[in-house]
Amino acid sequence: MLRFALRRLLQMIPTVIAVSLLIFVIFSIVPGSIASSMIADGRGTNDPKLVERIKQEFGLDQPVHVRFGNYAWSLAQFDLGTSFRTRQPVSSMIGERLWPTLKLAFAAMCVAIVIGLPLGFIAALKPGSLLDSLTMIGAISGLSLPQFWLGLLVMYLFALTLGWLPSFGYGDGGLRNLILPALTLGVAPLALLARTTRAAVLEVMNADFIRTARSKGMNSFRLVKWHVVRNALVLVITTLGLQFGSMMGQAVVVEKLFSWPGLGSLLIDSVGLRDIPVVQGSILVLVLCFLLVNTLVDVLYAVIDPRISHG
Amino acid sequence: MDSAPEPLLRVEDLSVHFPVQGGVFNRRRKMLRAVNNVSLTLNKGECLSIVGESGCGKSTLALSIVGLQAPTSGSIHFEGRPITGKAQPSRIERARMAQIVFQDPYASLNPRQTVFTSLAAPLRLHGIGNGEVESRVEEMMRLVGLKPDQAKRFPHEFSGGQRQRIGIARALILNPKVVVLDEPVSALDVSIRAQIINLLLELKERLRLSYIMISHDLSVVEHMSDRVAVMYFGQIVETGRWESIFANPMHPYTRRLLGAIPDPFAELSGKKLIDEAQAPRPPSGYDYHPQQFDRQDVYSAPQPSQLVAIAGDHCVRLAPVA
Amino acid sequence: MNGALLEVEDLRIDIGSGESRHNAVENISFSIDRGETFGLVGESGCGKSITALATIGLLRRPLAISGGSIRFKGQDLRSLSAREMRKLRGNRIAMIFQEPMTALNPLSPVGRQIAEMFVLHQGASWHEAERKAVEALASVQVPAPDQRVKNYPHQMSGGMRQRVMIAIALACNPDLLIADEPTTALDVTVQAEILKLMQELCDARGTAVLMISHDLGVIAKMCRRVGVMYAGHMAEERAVADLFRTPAHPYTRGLLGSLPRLGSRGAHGRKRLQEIEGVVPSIAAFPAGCRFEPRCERATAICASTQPGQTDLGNNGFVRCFHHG
Amino acid sequence: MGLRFNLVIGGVLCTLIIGAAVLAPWLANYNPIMDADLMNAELPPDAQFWFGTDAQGRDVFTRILYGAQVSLTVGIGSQLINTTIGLIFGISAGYFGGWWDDLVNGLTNLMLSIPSLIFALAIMAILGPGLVSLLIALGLTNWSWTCRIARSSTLSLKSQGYVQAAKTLGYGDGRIMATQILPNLIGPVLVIATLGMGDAILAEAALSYLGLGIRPPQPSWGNMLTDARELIVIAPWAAIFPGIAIFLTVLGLNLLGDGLRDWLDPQMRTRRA
Amino acid sequence: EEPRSGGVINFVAPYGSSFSSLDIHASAQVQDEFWAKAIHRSLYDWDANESKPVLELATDVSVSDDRLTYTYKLRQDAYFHDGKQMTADDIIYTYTRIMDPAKAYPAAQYISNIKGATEYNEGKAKEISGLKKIDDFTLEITLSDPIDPGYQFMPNYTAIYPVGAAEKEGFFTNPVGLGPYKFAEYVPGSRLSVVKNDKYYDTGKPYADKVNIMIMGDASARDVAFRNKEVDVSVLGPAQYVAYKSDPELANNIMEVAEVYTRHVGFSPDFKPFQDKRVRQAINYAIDSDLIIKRLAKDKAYRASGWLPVSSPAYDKDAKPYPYDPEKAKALLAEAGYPDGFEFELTATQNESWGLTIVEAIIPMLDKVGIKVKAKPVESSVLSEAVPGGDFQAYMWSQESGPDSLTALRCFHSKTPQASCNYTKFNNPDYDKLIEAARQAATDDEKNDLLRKANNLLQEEAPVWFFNYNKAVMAYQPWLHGVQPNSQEMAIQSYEKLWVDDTVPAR
Ligand SMILES: Nc1ncnc2c1ncn2[C@@H]1O[C@H](COP(=O)(O)OP(=O)(O)OP(=O)(O)O)[C@@H](O)[C@H]1O
Ligand SMILES: Nc1ncnc2c1ncn2[C@@H]1O[C@H](COP(=O)(O)OP(=O)(O)OP(=O)(O)O)[C@@H](O)[C@H]1O
Ligand SMILES: [Mg+2]
Ligand SMILES: [Mg+2]
Repeated sequence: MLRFALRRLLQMIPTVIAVSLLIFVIFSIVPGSIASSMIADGRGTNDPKLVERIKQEFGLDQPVHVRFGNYAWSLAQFDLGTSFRTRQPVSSMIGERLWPTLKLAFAAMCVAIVIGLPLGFIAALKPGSLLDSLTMIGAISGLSLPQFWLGLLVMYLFALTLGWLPSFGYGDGGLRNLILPALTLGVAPLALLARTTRAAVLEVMNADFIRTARSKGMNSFRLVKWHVVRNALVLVITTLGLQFGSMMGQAVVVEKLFSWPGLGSLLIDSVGLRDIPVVQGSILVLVLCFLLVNTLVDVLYAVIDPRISHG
Repeated sequence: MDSAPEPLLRVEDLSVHFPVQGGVFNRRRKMLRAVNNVSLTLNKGECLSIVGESGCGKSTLALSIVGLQAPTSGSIHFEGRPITGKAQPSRIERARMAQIVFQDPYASLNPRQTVFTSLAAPLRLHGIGNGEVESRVEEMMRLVGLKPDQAKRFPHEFSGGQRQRIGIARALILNPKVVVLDEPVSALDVSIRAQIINLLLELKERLRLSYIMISHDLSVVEHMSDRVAVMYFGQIVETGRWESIFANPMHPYTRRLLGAIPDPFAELSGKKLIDEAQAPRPPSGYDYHPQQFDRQDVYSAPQPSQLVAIAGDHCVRLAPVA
Repeated sequence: MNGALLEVEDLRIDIGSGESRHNAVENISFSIDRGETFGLVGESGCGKSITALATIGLLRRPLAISGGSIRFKGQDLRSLSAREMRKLRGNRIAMIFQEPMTALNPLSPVGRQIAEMFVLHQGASWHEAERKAVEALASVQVPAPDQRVKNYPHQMSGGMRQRVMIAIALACNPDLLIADEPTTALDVTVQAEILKLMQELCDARGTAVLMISHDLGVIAKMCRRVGVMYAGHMAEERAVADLFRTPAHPYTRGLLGSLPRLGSRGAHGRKRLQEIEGVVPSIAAFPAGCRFEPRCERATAICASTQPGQTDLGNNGFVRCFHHG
Repeated sequence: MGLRFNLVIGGVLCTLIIGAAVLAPWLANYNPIMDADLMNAELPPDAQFWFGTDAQGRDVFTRILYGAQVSLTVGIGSQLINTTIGLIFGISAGYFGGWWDDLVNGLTNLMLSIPSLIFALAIMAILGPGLVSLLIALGLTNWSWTCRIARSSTLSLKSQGYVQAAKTLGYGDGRIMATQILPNLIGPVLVIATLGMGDAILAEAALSYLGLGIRPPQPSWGNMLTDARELIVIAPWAAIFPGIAIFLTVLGLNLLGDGLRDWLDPQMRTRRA
Repeated sequence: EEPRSGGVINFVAPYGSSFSSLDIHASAQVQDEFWAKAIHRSLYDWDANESKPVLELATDVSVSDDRLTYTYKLRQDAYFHDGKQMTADDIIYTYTRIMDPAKAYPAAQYISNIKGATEYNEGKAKEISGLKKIDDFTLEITLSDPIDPGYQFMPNYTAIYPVGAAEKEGFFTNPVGLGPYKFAEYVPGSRLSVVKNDKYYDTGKPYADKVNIMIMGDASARDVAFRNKEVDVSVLGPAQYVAYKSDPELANNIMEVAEVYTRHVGFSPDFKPFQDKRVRQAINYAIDSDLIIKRLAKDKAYRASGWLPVSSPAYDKDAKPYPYDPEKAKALLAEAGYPDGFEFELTATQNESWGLTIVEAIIPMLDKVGIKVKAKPVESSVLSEAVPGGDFQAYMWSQESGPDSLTALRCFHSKTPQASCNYTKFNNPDYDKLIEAARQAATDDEKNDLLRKANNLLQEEAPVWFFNYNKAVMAYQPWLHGVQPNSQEMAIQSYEKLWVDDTVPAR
């Protein structure tokens, strides 16, 4: 199992290299620069000398291939470079932001799992029932909402109208501030998970070995516990991992909306201000998170499904 | 007995090995030896049957013959001309040499094409004009016992037996010399089988076809074949004329196979095809080979052995005793 | 105790509901005595499996029993509650399925899947059940059973898996074993081994078997009596020897004639096989009268309009045909 | 939930939206851009302005109708690009295998590992806001699912009798891919594309929110929503109607996609992007 | 009412969703001024009520006759948060650091007017010659130009650090300054908290014990938070302005200020039609600016009657803006040879006050006189690259037009390069003369008079469409007092003057 995990970890390397190359290329041709972002809101005047000096300081006056060389070389040493804007090491800036993002993502995932999984299960065990129909209508609806719109709605509802929860921000890092953004971010994966689970359970329920189990004289409870759960999980777990990726992307919107101090808002700010090293670093870290989670999922998969680890 | 006529198809020392999946970081690639040094000949107008247990490489061999599977080593000659390796003819050319009929009548027809399209497209591909195409399709439909106007339909509108007829029609539409039949009746209902078997035999006579038939149903094999080759783990262990194989099976595997057939009439009359107590002894200096195989062994090379002629062209794979 | 172990009478199974309701199986009657092996043959889709599933109470939507009775040891199974039925199932009536590949849970070691039977029906602890599972595996002649119990299904060959299925089915010494094409997916040589094993085990335990197959050879080898099904009807039910010697139903006769017989080419030269023209009707388009009528060479007007009743042929056999003989 | 339900409701919703988009010039009473009368700004819904007016005094109903054109263009256009790329890569990779397959596989994994919204964001940053950029950005980001499905289906189709037969009959590889494999992929690919259209419309809204959407004054539901977001207290209709329009459209597409999937292949239920 | 000490203020930083770093010299974002204003002090400060720079860290200044040398008497009661007393060395250290040749600190633009600063920055000198320490509390600064140093040394970006601080480990995670509040905690991307500095030199201040500066870029989220009483202030956009004004609960606590930004559409001199003054004027006539201000900006702006904003000392109260007169516009266009109009591309950002929202409104208006406008939306950092680079036909922007009027109008001097701030490459000899004269003017009145004339000339020449000067609006909770009308940037408040009464909710 350890070998398997290691192998999967090693397989991440080419993807990471390719991603870093891709984002370097993209952001080396993006218009605008850190210098121009400084006067973007019309404050102050453009100081061409300052622009020159900034370019010099950050090596932006060098040709692309030299810059790429430097970038690749520092990456190889696990150095994400220095922020144009703050002159801090990118890694430390990301370090500060990573935990809130992960917290948010995992909280959203928890929302999705804790609600979506059982809902999908129940719906599948009583296909065609009212609960099933409601769950599925709800799930499809959940997948059809623009996220920032939903965020605004919950904000108005839970914070403004009901006054139960703070509407924004990180607070002291506690649960109260986490709930609304996590809910907003979690709705789509929740809906998807409920659907996937339902489909997976239905598929398993139709499998031949379930018929075998029934022929043993098992009641439904044991049938589900002994034979359905694990098999359905195998089918669900992949969705979970992939969902994590698109959630990392959606986090950008949700973090911005809720002023959540995560990697997503750092990324958006940095794109706007053309703080390229931070942009590159943030994307790389997001991708890395995604890959790690999916590696974890693969390992989990292998733990649950002996066919993978033995094969 | 001097210069034997060149057989229609000659398979020589053919091996097909499959690399077993290994990742980018897993350099150690195992080889699954699906077919090992198989040599066969098929004469004109003959039906050669290949029998053997599941996974022994029958289909792989068949696919190599029709050019769907590149051999790892060895060669195949058609009318004396090599059709593997460098001298390989183009697909178009090859299409007129050998065609194949598949086991599963449901998967063997494109569900999105009408039967007419399935039959006509290859004709057009081979440069046959429109007018002729239609008459050829019509003729072929009749030949396999279907009504020509049924050609307008889609495969799902046909029963399994009818689909198999269409599959046969498609295989024959280019007038190939050799037809490979990969378990042509095993997926069919019992009451339909006889129709297809009769049809195949009829067509063979009428069109002077040569068959290579793969089957695990020995009663069908006996009924249809001229010669039989028994395959076991990628190798041919016994081959000969059908009379000789069914009357005097030599190799332990052949005997086991024959002994295992549940034949209703034999079953009821208490007659046994094989007297297992009376296994014929191999000629001196040889032993049967291979006797026992482990599933793992498909990855390693078999021990040295050879096909030894017992009587006429009845050969058995034997290993020299050390 | 007298009377048959299993008596199925006029069983009727419908498929779908409302508009799209069709009859799948009708007028199925047969009985199995204790320790007897009863065979059911017929082509694919004729209703063998659903008959078997109905017997063990596992029909699921859209299929449902719509008539007739199934009596097991004199008790009408249709009147039992779900709970009572579960007690019987696996314990007194067990079943083996066709596909050994998919009939076992791929994520559970085979030992556990056998052990479940002891936990379910004998109230054994898991520990005890696992121990018994080793014995059960040994009884189906799996070598090194104490190692094999830990294996997952994908680590076993088809034959081995089918042995595991047999071990599960026979774990609680059931009175009736339903074997739905237990060897169709296997090689002939493996099939012979499995059939032999089944025969030995059932004989030793006095287990009655309902053997389903489309292979007449298997039926002839295993069974004393056989029912021939065609398109949801029982065409003919006979002692095996009678059936092969004097097939009564035109379908049975056609079937036997269409089989190439081993050795006959050697003796008589190659003869053209007898054909049954046409194809099996689809479930939505069963003929109103005799279901074999469209393909039958002896068919007359009455065949098209009226369903033939059972004609007794003696020796506990019957045929459903106006023109049998 | 019955298969009918999904298909019917989804189909009705989608037909309505397409109808709205196509018939916009006839259904709308105003010009979506030029009929801006600031004197009429932020009027609540009434007989004249069915959905009220926005901050510019433009008829929200009119703009939603024209916005449907943009949303559908974004949805359909980006999916056309996605599907084409996905099919070309997926079929060829599955069919030829070998190093090309490895390469395509690597590329798909790469695309999957970058959250698509972020990738689209990056492309939009290069190209600048606008419909064409949006089509490119969304068209380049989500083809990996199509590619995966196409590849795996091709792998299984490749060994089907009729594809093999086509080879023995002398068909060239290109012809086989085009006539034997492609037609059999249409179903699943259509499903993915339908679901993808919904995702693209949502992505347009998200990108608009991040300031990288459609060029105003051209109305798109995303930029209408973004613009009206701050009006929600004083002119909620300007935000509510575009929100509902997005919701219903995406819902319709999702239902349709689901319905199609169930209808085409019950086995596909667990696979979902 | 007597200011009350104690309590916690929840302030907002509404201009983005993060701070750059805790090194204010390295920043150019207003967003960073929110915390810098709490922690740091610069040599001068802005007097919001008087609208002019005043001495902050010095008690007295004397000016040489050539108006180049300023001698500051520094205050002796200023202590850094770490207890060190502020001396002339700290200021010299700070200004030298800002000019660091190895770094490109944005703040350098304010310091570069000191004599020798540029040489030092380019590595040609070992120190800045214009900075001279007379004694610990006397500092002499020599400028290279006779300009008002108040504007130069006032920005928060030129905050004074203690000597050697920036080289010390941990300074930028725990910054030390002279301000009324001490750094307490920073949650990147979310909040920065400061606590009262008991040793602040302005005795009795600050009042509140703690200030939390919440980073809240999203206006609607801010709105919810404000209504939810989670934050004490909120900067309002036009829509919210209307909503708050009409809400009896909120209407009483709104502070409005004329800020020093001029929103305009600049015309490229390289685009043929715009070379004709009549075309530029026609556009000014063709747009109903008042209507836009009223309906779109919701009166959250002042109609522009030239370049200099309302709060500018040189603002001409009698100047009339271009009236809305489409007929005249058409006539002018016809005169200029464009009777059928023409088409141009207008580069603008997403901004609701000076971006696409406005562009959307002028498209139909210009359409009526035959001018077709194609909007070209860009990100703000792209706009600010395109405009100085001359890569536009027309652009819409908001440009700082104060607080120093001379600096603002010098942007239209022909010698000012386009890359700097003469984005429309304005070139008018009469105008240049007026500016030169204003530079040399002896008194403020004389200077303002000249600037007024220049401003009016600019209006006549119409290098831009004069849209509006923004009105900043800040809502504050009823318990918050001491909010100042800071025309330079409304949201940047002197925290030490803010206090909360006892109705503040518990925090
Ligand atoms: N493309 C392939 N890649 C890897 N292994 C293959 C491939 N094709 C066949 N094999 C393996 O080669 C062996 C022989 O396969 P083949 O299909 O020829 O058997 P067969 O005799 O036709 O069996 P059956 O009677 O079940 O059809 C099997 O173990 C099979 O798994
Ligand atoms: N779950 C189901 N849903 C719909 N139709 C079914 C279902 N199960 C069986 N049927 C139909 O009922 C009929 C009888 O099926 P059954 O499985 O009993 O046939 P069989 O005789 O066992 O065939 P085979 O030899 O192929 O196993 C068939 O026509 C089949 O299509
Ligand atoms: Mg095969
Ligand atoms: Mg069956």
